[in-house]
Amino acid sequence: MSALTYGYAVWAPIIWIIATVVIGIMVLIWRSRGQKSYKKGTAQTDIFLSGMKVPPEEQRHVKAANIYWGFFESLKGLYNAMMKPHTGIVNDYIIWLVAVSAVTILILVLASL
Amino acid sequence: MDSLITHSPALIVALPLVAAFAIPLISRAGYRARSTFSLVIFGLVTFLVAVLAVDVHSVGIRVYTFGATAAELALPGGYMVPVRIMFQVDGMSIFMGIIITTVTLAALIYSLHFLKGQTGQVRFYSLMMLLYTGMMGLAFTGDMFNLFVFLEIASIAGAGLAAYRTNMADALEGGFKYIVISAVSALMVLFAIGILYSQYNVLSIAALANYMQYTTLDMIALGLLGGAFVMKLAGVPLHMWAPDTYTVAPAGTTPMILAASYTSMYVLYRITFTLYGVHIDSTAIGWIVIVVGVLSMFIGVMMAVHQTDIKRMMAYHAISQGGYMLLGVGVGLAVLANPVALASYGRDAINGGVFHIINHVFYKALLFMTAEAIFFRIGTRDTNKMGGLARNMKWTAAFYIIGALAISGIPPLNGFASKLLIYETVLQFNPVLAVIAMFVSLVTLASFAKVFYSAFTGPEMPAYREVREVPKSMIIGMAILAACVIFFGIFPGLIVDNIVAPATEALINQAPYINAVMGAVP
Amino acid sequence: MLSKIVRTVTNGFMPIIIIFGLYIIAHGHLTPGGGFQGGAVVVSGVVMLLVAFNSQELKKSLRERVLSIMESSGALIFIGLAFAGIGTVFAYNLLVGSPIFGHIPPTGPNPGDIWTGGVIPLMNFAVGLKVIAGLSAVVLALALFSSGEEVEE
Amino acid sequence: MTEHIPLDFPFLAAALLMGISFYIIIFKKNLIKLIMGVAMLAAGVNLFLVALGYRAGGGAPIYTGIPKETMVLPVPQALTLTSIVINVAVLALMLTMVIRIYRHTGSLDSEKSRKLKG
Repeated sequence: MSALTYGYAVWAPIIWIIATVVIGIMVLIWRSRGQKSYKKGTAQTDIFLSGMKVPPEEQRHVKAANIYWGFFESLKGLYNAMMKPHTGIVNDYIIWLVAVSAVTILILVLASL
Repeated sequence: MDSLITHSPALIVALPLVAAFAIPLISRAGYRARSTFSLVIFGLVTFLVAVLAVDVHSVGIRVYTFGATAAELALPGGYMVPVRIMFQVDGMSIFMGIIITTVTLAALIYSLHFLKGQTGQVRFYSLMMLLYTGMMGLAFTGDMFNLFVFLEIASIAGAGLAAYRTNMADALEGGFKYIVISAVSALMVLFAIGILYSQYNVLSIAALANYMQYTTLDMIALGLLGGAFVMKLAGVPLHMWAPDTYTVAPAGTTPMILAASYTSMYVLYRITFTLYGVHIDSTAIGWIVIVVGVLSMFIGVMMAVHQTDIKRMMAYHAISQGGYMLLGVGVGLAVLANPVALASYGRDAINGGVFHIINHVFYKALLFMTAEAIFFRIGTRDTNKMGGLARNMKWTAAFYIIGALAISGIPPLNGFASKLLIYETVLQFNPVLAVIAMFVSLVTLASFAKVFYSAFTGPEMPAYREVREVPKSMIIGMAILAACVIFFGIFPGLIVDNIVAPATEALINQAPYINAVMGAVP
Repeated sequence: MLSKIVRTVTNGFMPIIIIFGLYIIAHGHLTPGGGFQGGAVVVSGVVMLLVAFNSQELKKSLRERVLSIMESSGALIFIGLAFAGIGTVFAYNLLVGSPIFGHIPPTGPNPGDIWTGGVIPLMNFAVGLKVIAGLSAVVLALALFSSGEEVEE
Repeated sequence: MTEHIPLDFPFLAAALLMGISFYIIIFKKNLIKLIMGVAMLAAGVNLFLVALGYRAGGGAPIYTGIPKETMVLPVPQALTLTSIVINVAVLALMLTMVIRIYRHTGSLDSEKSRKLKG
């Protein structure tokens, strides 16, 4: 009943959940057999920043604008091109409506010829 | 009970309308009376929708003729064409009805607490009920002109709600953009209706579909209707109003405006599949829909990952997910004339596209509500200023995770089920499109991870040390949707077989819709 | 506020405009017109008052609270009349043949009998009430807005 | 059925009105002018609908005190009236919003008063 059958395959979430739980338990068991040399509260857990002074906690948070900086930097051309039509001017929205309607009508009429 | 079912299509639209105009009078008795009244009326409407859904599922299409001597009497004796205004409820209509009602219920409960201490609460509830009326009317109507009227009702109410926070300039701007694009596209719809009426002298969708000949004028009408409704459903390149409007709409109403967009998508499907039906060049139109869908997916997600405003990011994701729906249905449309391909993957593609509507509305509504919860507590939407909020807003964070995983298509949540259907079928149609769809899903996950990292995790920010969890009514509103997301994820087969498949059948096969009104007349 | 001549003429014309608007509302089911058109005619009188006097003066006599109640009740009467037919079908015209607006007119051109139409004249009145209240509120609010004042909640 | 519709002046006028109003909506940056454009677009569409309602040789569909003749079906007139009513509401809403936008930003220019973009 819960399974989704289509074409030639089946997606059964309940079986998937059971499998995930079993694998998760196995991973936990495997993990518990690991080395236990990690000690809390010693120098082992301190932050090391190339020997520089570590800033206080509030300033260590990476702001949203800095995340994926490299991704945006490498796709600068695409983003510049994409930002150009997103003017935020309401008149431009109507231009697009007129253009898309006209193109659609043109395609429909041409396709019927 | 029988007469209740018979009259339920009219009551579902009329009761919220009564409520919308009664609320200004009842508000004189105070905040509590108004909230109770809204909830009672809406509970009644929800019950009626459930009853009607069961009935439509078991019996089939239901026709309601206003002002006739009997509700089913679509063609009075001696008439060749229907003259009265009609509601026609088939699988697809009730599918939209279920979506709209669930989202509105959650939004109503969510808004109860948010409104305390705000001015203009009377109008907020009135407009909410009017927006619901407009959307349900769009979903149920069987008459082209009524479609225009309900479209305008939904637009006006939606714009009023979007501009509700009139003390903020950006809210007014978002509302103004919404009403301008709505007004212009609704006028284009009216123009197209005029063109159709001029040729066939009828306004009923079923009668128009019966007489449809697909002349050049019909093509122009289809182009105008298509442009207008793609505008309303925010498909690229007509999507630019959506981030502006979704961003500024106040708590609880953003999901409703989102649902209004997908009601427009429903109307687009109704027009292409039912009104034009077998006459259209389905390959050409299918490819137009696919191109709009792929553009929406790609540009929507690439813009979303760039945003720093949390609701704006989610709005762009709404555009991108809308692309998935258009892609799935477009693939089905492109192979509509090819029975072999339709049976092997076309029907499943439409299933996927339609199933994605309900999934997407639920998890995106949930995400918008979490964003509004953050805004409610810290007063900003800028993710650059957030951090460590999960420490104090545990429920919000949990709901955000559910929504984010669902939208990224992580099993076993509901987004995965519909996206899987779309991937598998599109892969058989054209592998390149499937690869694009999967890439978009990946970027979706990345952008939600970005917001989760910057807003919820991290050290406790000194400014937000005193932030508390949002009030109970907001949590209940979010919990309803989160429960739906998880339930739909675990039992996708149940939903697809009982709700989505009848909707797909209603789209593919236009004959029952026509015959319900025109009778056996060929 | 304009000169005394203008104000006096406005006051004199106002009843005539209201009567004309009500005439259009009442004959909505016979001749072109109806609730919206008649209501708009009445509101054109309100606009005239707005021009002759200023918006602050008019605000004293047209309370926003009263207008809101009028508007809501107009809409509620309209939907209520539609609901009244639900014994048969929603919006069924149940007054046809009854003593109230119940005459059935002959088909084709006729001299016009106001006592026809069933619920339609009543609905016209309800719409008229709503339009008079709603449009007055709109023009008043716009006038108050542009003079820099907020509308009371 | 199309041959019953006379292609004459009203349709050209409607097309002209709609063309002008699209020009206004697209190129005029002043928000009040934009609203005027929307109002003109509505007028154009309404004119189109009313013009559709006329059939050659048809009389106005009013029963009181007219000579006996063939009447046109009054559906397009009803549509036009409804559309006019709706447009009144839309225009009123737009105008209130523009007044508020002007209060907040001090500008009526759709480019200068813009806060949301990208």
